[in-house]
Amino acid sequence: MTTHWLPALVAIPIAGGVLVPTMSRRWAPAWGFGVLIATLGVALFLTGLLREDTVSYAVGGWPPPYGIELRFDVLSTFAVPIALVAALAVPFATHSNEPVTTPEGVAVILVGTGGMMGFVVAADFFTLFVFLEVLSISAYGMVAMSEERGAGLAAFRYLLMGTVASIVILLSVGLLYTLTGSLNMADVGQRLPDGGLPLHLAIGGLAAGFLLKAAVFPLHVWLPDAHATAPSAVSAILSGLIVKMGIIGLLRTPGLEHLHELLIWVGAASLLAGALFALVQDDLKRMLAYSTVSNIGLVVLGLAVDRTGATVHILNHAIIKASLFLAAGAFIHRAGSRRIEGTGRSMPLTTSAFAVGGIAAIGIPPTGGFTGKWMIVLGALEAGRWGFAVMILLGAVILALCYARFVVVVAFRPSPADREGTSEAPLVMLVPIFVLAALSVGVGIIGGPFAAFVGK
Amino acid sequence: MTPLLENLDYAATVVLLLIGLWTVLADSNLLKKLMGLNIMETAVFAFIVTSGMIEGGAAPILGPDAAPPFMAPIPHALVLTGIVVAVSTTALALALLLRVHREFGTLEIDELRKRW
Amino acid sequence: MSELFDVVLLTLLILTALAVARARDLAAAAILFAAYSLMLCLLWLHRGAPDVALTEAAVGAGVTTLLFLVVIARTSR
Amino acid sequence: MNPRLAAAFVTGLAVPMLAAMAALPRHGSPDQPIHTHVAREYIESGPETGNLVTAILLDYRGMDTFGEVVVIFVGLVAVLVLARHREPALPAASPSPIVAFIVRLVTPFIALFGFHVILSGLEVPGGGLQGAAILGGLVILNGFVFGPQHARSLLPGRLLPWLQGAGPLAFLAAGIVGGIATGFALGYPTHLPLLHEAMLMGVELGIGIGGALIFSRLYLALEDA
Amino acid sequence: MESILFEIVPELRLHLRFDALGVLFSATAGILWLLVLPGPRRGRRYEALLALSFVLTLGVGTAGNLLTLLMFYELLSLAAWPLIIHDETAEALAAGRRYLAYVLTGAAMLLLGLAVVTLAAGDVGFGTRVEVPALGIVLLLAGFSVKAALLPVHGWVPQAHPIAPAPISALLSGLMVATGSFGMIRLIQVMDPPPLAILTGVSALTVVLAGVVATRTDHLKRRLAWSTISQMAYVPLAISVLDREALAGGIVHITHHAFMKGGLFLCAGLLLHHLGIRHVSRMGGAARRMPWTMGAFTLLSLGLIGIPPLSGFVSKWVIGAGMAQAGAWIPLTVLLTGALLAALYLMPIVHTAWFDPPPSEGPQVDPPPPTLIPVLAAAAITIVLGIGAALPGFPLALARAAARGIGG
Repeated sequence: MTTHWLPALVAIPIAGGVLVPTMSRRWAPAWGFGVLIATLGVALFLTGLLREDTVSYAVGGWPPPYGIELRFDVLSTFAVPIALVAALAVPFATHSNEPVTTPEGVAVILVGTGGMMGFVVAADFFTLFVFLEVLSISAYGMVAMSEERGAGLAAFRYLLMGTVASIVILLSVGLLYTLTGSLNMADVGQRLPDGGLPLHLAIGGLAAGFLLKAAVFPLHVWLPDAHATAPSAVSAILSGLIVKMGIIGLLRTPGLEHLHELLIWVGAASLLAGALFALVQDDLKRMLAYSTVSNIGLVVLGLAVDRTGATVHILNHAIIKASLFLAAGAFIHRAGSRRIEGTGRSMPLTTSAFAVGGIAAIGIPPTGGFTGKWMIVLGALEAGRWGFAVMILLGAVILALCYARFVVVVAFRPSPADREGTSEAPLVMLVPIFVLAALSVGVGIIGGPFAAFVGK
Repeated sequence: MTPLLENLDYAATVVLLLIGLWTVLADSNLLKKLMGLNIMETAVFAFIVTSGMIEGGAAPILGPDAAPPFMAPIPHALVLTGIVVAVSTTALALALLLRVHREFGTLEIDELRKRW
Repeated sequence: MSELFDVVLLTLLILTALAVARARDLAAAAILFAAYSLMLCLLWLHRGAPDVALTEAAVGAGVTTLLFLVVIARTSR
Repeated sequence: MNPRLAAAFVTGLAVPMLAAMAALPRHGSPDQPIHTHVAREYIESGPETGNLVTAILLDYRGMDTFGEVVVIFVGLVAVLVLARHREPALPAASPSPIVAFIVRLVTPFIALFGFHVILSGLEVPGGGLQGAAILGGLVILNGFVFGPQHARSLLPGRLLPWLQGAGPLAFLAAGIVGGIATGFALGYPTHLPLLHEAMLMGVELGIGIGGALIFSRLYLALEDA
Repeated sequence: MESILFEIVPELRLHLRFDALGVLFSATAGILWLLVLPGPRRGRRYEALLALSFVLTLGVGTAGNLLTLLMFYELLSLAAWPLIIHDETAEALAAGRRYLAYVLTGAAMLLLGLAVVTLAAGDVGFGTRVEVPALGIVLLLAGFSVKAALLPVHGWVPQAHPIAPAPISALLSGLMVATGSFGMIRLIQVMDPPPLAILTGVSALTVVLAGVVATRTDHLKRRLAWSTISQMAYVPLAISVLDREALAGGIVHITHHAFMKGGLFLCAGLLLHHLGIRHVSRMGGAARRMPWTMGAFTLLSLGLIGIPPLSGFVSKWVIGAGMAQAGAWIPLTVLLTGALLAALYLMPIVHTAWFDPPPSEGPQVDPPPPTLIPVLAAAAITIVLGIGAALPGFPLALARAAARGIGG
């Protein structure tokens, strides 16, 4: 089936982003929010269409493999959380004084969202690379939006490592093109030679590049500084969405089964390392960043044992991690600085949303985090990989202690004397937090049918 | 090793790529790292362009006197897009470097590690 | 496939890249980088890729190097 | 990472990569997949005359070029987000009269050449982006010689935010018009040659002007970041 | 009567089901929660979480399959954590961390066990028996024993009880620990467990050692905490005997123990609140100052020891009869030593409270009615359940009905 809404999914946010700089600072966030809600509508419509049949679109009228094909398949349903989190992040940021809601800031977010849309629907390796660059550059820009000293350096290190990854990915795409003569994913998949060093170099290169973009241990060193110094609204986009693009790229890599053994070990290492690093952090946003590394590790491990479980987990985790970062942002906003001890006392709603998000991040049954984790544990057991199943649960225990520690810091420590007057977060911050927290539980409750839909 | 002599062009691009990678990893100045990054990018573009070459091939410009065999045109289109991607990443990186310099006063890593 | 001219150009290219990597002074490195881009442009011109050569010259040697020089000027003062 | 360790890592990496390169199909051999699969289709059934690369850039793989134009736009916007600190640009040293004269003399010709490259992209090597780089380089040259304020005066004033997005906007227009004319976004209608030419020309101009303004603003943003 | 709810994971659905065991457990939870409600106001957060924990305990009671049971079980542990560290002292926070570490590791073991079981038998409902690999059952039993506070993993109980506010300690002892045993009973309801020598040994050891440590602990709440560990170990002991009558005794013991230990903790809370007494050694003459409270305390202690007319005796008698019937002599001796130890660590408290001279004369300071009534009610319930044990509809009857449903 083909529909004009598929290219529109990519065009709307980009058009919105291109037009934003012509507006005044007052109207930019409202315009951004409107464009993103429209994109969310298109994404939901396309997901509805997907139930009957995969939606594919030949750009320019040239049928694949000659022209570029856009394809809306199960992985592309990631467009829904992308549009949702981005749409909620823009109003959330109107309160922070950081330049997130200047016309240029909103343009970066909108074009970044467009880049992500293009990335998830591209069915052509080079188009995938180009939109990967669009979302990466907007990600580097997002990190640099913070007024904090050192944000520039964190953004530069992220850019350096991210671009090296992109270079390796482009080299691999070039190699695949040399080996198969075509760039269309399905076509390349069929024409792949069945072995040979160039093929392994290409697949290894793609995997390594995407693993770095997904901040999997040991290639994660850029993530903590970048996500901690970025403004909170933007950290939600970075940690919830942009890190997942690496995983979606990995899922698009042909011939991944050659690397299953590697993925299992790298995933398990990232799972444990992320959790242990998170345990020793004393800053909330750095802890959340390392918790992302841990959950991404779980997903990479899941890729090798139960692909559907991994896909379900990144979809749920996007919403969960976004709500956690927004809650953290609300605490920091009310505390006026990164020292957020005791701010939760006068912010019961935000604290409870943070607690629900924490429970979901750990993966306790009714919440979204459990569905994916459960399927991956089952997959690991079926594959006879007992050690890894135990590691997944151990990681969850460590993460639980991390989140508990910060619930204590936020809600059980006395707040310093000078900050008596803190009150609940403003409504424009609370609504996004609660929408995302409610969704992270709602997604969990419909876990079964949702996994069946993803597994189709 | 004889096939390597035939694919000398590919080998050259790999050498360029590795020189760039070495600069990115080893150089202590952030601006030099950025130059290393650009060298890596141009190396990959060189690889893609040479992969499209054909013996005695003419430029993919169809005209009255142009005769086949032609170079594969797709690599050229890819590299054109790649170069633009490279320049925009570099421009953003340079802007970030200016901010780093304004905040820390230096672009040398050893100094930066001390001051941050 | 590679005649003598190409081989010479390739080796020169690699030598320039090494020069850029080794150069300590930033301005010198930027100028060497421009030379590197122009040499790449020459290689592609000779190998029958005019579009790419023109782009590499205009964007690589032109805009990128100029931006490098601007930043070097602003950070050295 | 200290240089020796990096050198060891890089040489370690060299061995498998060079081996892989050796294992690739012989360089330049006509029967390798690149020449026998998609490329042959373009060469044989493609347009009879004109620059095949630009045809691919705009027609066959229009989405890539759309992405490319969006990339430089997002690069600019990200830099502008950063360049919020309006430090006064350093006053340019007054240029020697010879340089000033030559640049003032040459500028219009380079501008003309730039536009020529933009518009002639369909027939001869060149195209929107190459022209944009030339025009951008020209503005930067004037900035170097006469100072950023002079370079800014070369750019349009109120229309700048609109024109800097000319690239993506041109593609969006081509997408919609192509969608209506051929049923597929970014499709160039072969049955309406006049519209076909006009669309191609319009997109090339969009990329060229948009690109030139973006390169110039990137330079100006770096000047007073 | 049961209802199948959402399918939260492929092929596994949430499943609520009312059966004898579930009704008994939920009723006990309901009544104990009523006893615990009155008392000084402790802020919105406390009340909200108290209500949430109550709902979750009901969920544990009415869970229809293993997944739902584990879900409510884990959520209950997490909801109880902020209640335990309610006083926000450094000591409380440390105890809270220890509690979380224990409980979360237990939850991890349970989840692994659930995965193994689901792989073998799909959705494990509590209606039909299933064939399951031994590893799965061992993992599940180990997971439940963390909260049932069997010996190696009991560490969190003696630390969490003293620092938690009195009503929470009452709930912790009365019900939270009981959910562990409740889980074990649900397990053997559908799976035929592997040779239970380990379970018998561990629970026997727990009964004896915990009892001995209780006799030597001076801190009143900590002594009661050790007493909970010892008393609640009766249930796994009864399970391991695999006799229907002993199992019924174990089930009814959960209910009786909940009211008795809950009442005792409430008394301890009143003593601390009105007389500032924390340690048994300083309880001399407390009865003269607070006759009603100490009266209830004494009666509850007697019930706990197992003196005939009270409910404690009933549950021990039924368990003993079951063990004798199954010829399990060692568990029977352990049962009796447990009762003896109970006397050893409860009677001295009663003795010092009534007969030792009070350190300083003072007016009678019995607590105002709203906080006194729960304690007296607990004592009354102990008496009523004791005397009316054989009546239909009483816990014993329900327990026997539940035990009949369980094979083995």
